Amino acid sequence: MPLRLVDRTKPLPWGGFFVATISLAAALAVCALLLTWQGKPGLHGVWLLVDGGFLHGYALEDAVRKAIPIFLCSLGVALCFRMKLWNIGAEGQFALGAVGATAVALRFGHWPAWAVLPCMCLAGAAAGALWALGPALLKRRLGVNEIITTLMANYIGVLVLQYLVYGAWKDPVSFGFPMTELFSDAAQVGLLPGSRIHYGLLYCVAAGLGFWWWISRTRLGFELVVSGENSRAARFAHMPYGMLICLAMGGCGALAGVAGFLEASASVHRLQPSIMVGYGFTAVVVAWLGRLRVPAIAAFSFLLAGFRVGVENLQIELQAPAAMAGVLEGTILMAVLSGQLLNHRRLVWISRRTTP
Amino acid sequence: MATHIRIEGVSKSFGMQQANRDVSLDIRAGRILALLGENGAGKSTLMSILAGTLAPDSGRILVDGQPLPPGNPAASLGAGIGMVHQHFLLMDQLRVSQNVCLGLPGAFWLSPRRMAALVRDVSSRFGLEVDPDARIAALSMGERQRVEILKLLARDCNALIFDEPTAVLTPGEAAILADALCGMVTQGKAVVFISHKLPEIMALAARAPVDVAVLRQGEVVARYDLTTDTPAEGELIRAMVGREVDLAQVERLAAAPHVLGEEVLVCRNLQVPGLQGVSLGVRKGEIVALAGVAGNGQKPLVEVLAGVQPPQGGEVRLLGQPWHAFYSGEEPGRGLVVIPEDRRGAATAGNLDLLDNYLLTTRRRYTRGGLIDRRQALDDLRQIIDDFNVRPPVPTTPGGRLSGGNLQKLVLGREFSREPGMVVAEQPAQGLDVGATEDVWRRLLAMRARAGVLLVTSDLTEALLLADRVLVLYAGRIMGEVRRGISSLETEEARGKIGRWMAGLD
Amino acid sequence: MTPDMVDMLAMLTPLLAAAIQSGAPLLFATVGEIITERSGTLNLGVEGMMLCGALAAFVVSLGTGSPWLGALAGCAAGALLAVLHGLATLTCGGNQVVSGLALTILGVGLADTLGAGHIGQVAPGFDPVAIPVLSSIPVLGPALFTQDALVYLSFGTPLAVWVLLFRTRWGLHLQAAGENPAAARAAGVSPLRWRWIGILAGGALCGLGGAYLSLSATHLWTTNLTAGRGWIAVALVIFCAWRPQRAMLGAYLFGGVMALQLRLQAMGAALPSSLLLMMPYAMTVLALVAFSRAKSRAAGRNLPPAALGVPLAGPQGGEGR
Amino acid sequence: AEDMKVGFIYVSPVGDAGWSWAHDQGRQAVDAMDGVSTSYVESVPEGPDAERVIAGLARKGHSLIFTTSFGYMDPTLKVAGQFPDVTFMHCSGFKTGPNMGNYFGRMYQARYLTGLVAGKMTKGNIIGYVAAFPIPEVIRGINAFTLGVREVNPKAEVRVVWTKTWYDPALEKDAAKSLLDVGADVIAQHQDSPGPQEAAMEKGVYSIGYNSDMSSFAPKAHLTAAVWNWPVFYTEMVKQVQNKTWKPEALWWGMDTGLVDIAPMGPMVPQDVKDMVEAKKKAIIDKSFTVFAGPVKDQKGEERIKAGAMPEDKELLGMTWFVEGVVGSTE
Ligand SMILES: Nc1ncnc2c1ncn2[C@@H]1O[C@H](COP(=O)(O)OP(=O)(O)OP(=O)(O)O)[C@@H](O)[C@H]1O
Ligand SMILES: Nc1ncnc2c1ncn2[C@@H]1O[C@H](COP(=O)(O)OP(=O)(O)OP(=O)(O)O)[C@@H](O)[C@H]1O
Ligand SMILES: [Mg+2]
Ligand SMILES: [Mg+2]
Repeated sequence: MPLRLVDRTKPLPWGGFFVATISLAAALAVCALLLTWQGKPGLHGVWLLVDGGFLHGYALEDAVRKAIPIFLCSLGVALCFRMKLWNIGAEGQFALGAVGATAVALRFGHWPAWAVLPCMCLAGAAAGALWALGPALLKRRLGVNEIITTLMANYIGVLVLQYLVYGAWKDPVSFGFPMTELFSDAAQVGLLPGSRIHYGLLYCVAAGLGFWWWISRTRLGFELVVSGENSRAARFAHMPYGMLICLAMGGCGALAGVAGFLEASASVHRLQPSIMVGYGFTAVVVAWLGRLRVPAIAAFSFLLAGFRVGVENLQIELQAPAAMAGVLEGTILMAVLSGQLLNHRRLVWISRRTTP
Repeated sequence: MATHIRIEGVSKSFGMQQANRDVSLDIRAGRILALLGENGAGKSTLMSILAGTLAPDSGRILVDGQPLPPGNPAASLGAGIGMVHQHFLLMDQLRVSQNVCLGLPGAFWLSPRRMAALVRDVSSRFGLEVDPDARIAALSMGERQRVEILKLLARDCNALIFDEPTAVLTPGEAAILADALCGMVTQGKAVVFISHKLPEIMALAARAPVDVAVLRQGEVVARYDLTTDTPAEGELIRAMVGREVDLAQVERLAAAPHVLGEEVLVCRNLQVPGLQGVSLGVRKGEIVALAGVAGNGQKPLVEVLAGVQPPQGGEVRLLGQPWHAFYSGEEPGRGLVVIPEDRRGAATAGNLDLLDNYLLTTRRRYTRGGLIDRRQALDDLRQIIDDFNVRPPVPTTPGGRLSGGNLQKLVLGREFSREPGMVVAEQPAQGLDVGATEDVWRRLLAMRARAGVLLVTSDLTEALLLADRVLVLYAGRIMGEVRRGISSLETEEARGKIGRWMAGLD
Repeated sequence: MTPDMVDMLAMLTPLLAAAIQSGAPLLFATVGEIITERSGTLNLGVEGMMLCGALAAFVVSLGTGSPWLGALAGCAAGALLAVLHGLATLTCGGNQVVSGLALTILGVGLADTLGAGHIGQVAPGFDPVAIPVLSSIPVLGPALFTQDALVYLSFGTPLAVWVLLFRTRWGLHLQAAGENPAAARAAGVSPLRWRWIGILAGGALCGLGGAYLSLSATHLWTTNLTAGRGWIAVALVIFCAWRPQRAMLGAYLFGGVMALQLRLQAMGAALPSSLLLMMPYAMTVLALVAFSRAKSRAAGRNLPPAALGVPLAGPQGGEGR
Repeated sequence: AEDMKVGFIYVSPVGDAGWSWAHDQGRQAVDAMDGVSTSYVESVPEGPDAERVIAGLARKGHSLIFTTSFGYMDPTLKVAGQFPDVTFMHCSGFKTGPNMGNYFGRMYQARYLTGLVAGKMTKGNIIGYVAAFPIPEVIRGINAFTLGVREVNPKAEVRVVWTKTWYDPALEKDAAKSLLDVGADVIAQHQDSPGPQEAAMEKGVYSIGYNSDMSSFAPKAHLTAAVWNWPVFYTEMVKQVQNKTWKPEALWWGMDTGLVDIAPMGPMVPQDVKDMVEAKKKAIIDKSFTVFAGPVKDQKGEERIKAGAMPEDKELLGMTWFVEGVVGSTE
């Protein structure tokens, strides 16, 4: 075959953006075909998807709201992956973060907002961090693989949350339904003036900038990156490897915990079992797709959130089954992922006789 | 069957880097082809093309007149061409027998017993003993190399390529290898032998027909037939590196009088797994060589000294401080630098650029209030790149792209810039070409003015050339010591004594 | 024997049987993922492959009336989905983690979309067959040898895979692709081909695990029939340290504790159900910790394949390390 | 004129043959009405996503929206505030607003009747009950069922296993098997899958279904089932909105409306049992019998509903304790 893939000497400038756009277009085309095959108008479906996710003020607001927890969890996961720690436990850490924040909200809800909200945020972050520290310590002390511990901690975390909302924290006036009482006004994170987006967006901005600054400017951040790239070299350079494991995992837990706090306080205004909708795994996807870089993570969080919102439009208008959402999302992910190939390679026409 | 391999006009480039440029060579049965050239000359690339693990951009290879399909290792193996790669290609977690049997044609079912029997059979035929049931990870470098050779012998390869096989071997092991090579040649096999050590090649030439080809910047710049030509060593070196390299000067430097200062390293009865009570001392101003076959406790010793692993018994004082005090506090390990054997694994990170690799151990110097001052670091790095002639001189190059020699230069520059009082250098010249080796040796000697140097090496020549004292490590124990001046280090007697100690004989 | 002990023994047999049954789908999937990971590829799409396998098995069994054809279709569906993973990671060099997770999302979505019409139907499945003589061994017999065909297959699979991996040339080639692809290449073994084989074989076994759910465990198809079992399988691969024979231990431990907590509830244990439900997950971690302690004694074992997750260098790619 | 657009949101896929499936039967009946068209969104998690979807339906011109899971209560209330011209109906909750009502069915009445059947059919006096989550709706059903069982068979006990999932056929089947292992010979369920039915049939004992007639899954085991019949309710509501007679009320429809019922009893149920159950059903419909009429004791033997007292709906809605005869914990 005269067509061959050849490594590029340097990656395309703007290539990531370019390639992502092309792959996205390709993925949407595949989606249109799938819809047509399901007996629905394909192109119109894709239009509905984009329209419902990105092309209205309320759609954009919804997408941003949905992107906030995804972004925070992804950032945390990216922190771990920077250190080659396979933390897939953002889900459980998110749950515990929500639990921690709720504990404060239920106990100190009568405090003024300026007092209770920071405490909730801290409690959420601390609870999430603690939940992540278990696997971190097991790894550090006993070398237990963190994939398995964080995965199992997800299930246990969800059950802890259930235990509380089905038991001690059940709202006395909810007729026994598993939910805590509504948070007091002070314990609810408010909306940005003139919009339906809550202040969580500012948390994201702060977290994103902080992450970038910490990784690229501070010594500890540098040590974390090096430890991830080559742990043996890090040890020879006297980097605090064990401490960094705990720091990365704890940092991830804290970020996921803050996401849990925001979701409970700003979106649901209470704790209930359905607060988790798989943000943990989404975070892993987003972190890797964004190659662990903050702007890309933000972009992919927003994109994925927008598509999730848009899919609902598709459902309402076309009565497409909910499972189609998974098909669309999976296709988009696969296409964007495979498209990154073109970032590093190019297709060339090779004839045997000439040398390049 | 006499094989005749012809390399015809082979070119190969990696991106901008032209590794081979229109190379033509003949490899004949019953002869050794010695391939010389400085680091990055393209020796490994050329041989990988022959072995089929790389495909050439142009040109072809003829085996007995038949063109070999390019980039097809199976075809190369089928044509009887096998290669012992510079970086061993072994499955570390599997057993010797499994490594040897990988890819061997034969029965579908593999029983461990039969595989082991096969390995035993081949290894006894060629006098290369290895435990077939051992896992590679547990083997020394020399044993691993034997496994690599067994892999080829088990396939009855007619052309065997050895890419810097002696870089990791002790003199004794190297001698065994030389015997094996000569044996193979007399059995009618063709051998390609890549080395930076000219004496080895000369020694081989005395026992077997040897051709020499010198590569420089991807091109063949000189050829000799050592059965008829007798080029001077200096001529070969000039062909390789394009300049004079005078080792005698290094020798003079080493012998020059120098004053000794305080003790910078003291080990008394040091105990860790792999070491059985090692006692040694190094003073400022001297180079102490710790000679020994790799795998006799060097790794744990270096790890203890580097602060990677705590001592479990005995006493270690570094720069006057006990180990635990030295490796704790604000700046652990200040004043001691380690140049580990494993450049890529322990001294650098391949995906990070040169600047970050530079910061790896010097980061504390550029830290203000927890933040790293990268601008200042970049200036200093440029200076070092200049001083040590690191190629390419681009701070944004990923460390992994550098050749071994250039990487080592970066590491040396980085570590020496830390103004150490104590240097632990493990195999600092391993795999480096003559020019680079001389450079490293000079810099180590220059270091004596400021620091004490512990040179951990398995290269006896290096030890005898540079060191004031040579200690021999065997099975985790110090076997004995030879001093410069008292009994002249250069004598055959000292060599013999050290060689015996290295083999565990008294 | 006191009546109590008779009671306990009487509980033991069904408990064992339940452990084996709920362990069986995990066992197939775990062994499948072991093959894939041994060949050097991480495939987190187990859940998706299982679900697609379950649907294909159900539909084919329903259509043809033959559960065996169904099981075969389950394998094919799992392998078919795995092809996508191969294309994304091997052909396009994409990140294995993203691709695997995308595969889960896609597989679950596909199966639920395509299977919507089959909910509420009952397909012919595998029914228990007692093996003469063996099934009359006290306590163990009824638990081990009064099972259905897929369960018997699940006994054999880890053993067969063990033999294939460790006693055949193919196994060595596959392991080489996962341990050191450059070494495999130099030895004339194509790591690309064996990684493909690893991915496909793994996918097929995951599909079979799904088929167990729709043909043996139940004879139904419903949305999300796998309910997270794929993830447990991914965890069990690490738990059993990439050894097929230990997969039995992991799968039966997990299945057994799950069955045990249900029985504790049924016997009226006065513990909150949340706590009981945590048991299987907590036990897995505890067992792993116990193993790790033993491991630190026999250092250097229980390591993942050295090149797991490491992408193959392209056809041009250099010597490798 | 334009069709009236009616929207539904479901917590699980409509194909699940369970709760959402039952509601979707109702939606289809509405869709068949003249001048009415419907749309639905399935698998909507209860929380912020729900709010968005409900608002989306309202924005797209749906004038009547049914939200069919408890967790949609607050989102529905919130969106109802934003869209005062749209009518909202929330299922299984307790909040109302000017344009929002709530509704539910007295499924416990049907549960009681199935309990009568189970109590008559058990031989070992142990009845298994596979249940999803310990929420009042489920607990109430278990209690009513147990009251029915003990009415005809005071020696029988009902053992409960929680699965903490609405939908995991294999796990539910395992849960049923665990109950069979401790001697249960009738299996009832508050789960959406027929997994427990299969377990009962394989063991050769009896089962009682839920949501819809599950006899096709276990023809030899299936005694009867407590079933939902949503079309009657949804068509009525649409008519009320069309006629502008709709009021924001809390509706709790019972057997008299046909919203809840039991499936036809299987051939293995003796005629006298069938007759007895039919008689009780009539009594419930004509309100001469009330399921939770006192005295009702809890597991500890404490009298929770005083003798002669009629339970209030509020008490029933918030029921978190088990009646005497249930073995298990509500935690
Ligand atoms: N995989 C690769 N990708 C990019 N460049 C490469 C690769 N392999 C080799 N090179 C470059 O090709 C040139 C020749 O390398 P090669 O390994 O053949 O040198 P060598 O003669 O074997 O050197 P040494 O004596 O250090 O082993 C070097 O400049 C090297 O950096
Ligand atoms: N000398 C040998 N050569 C080749 N294969 C072997 C040899 N010895 C053992 N094996 C096989 O290789 C496989 C992997 O060996 P390993 O020791 O890693 O696992 P294992 O012994 O099966 O594990 P476990 O510790 O659970 O018993 C084993 O199945 C073993 O039978
Ligand atoms: Mg080389
Ligand atoms: Mg109509």
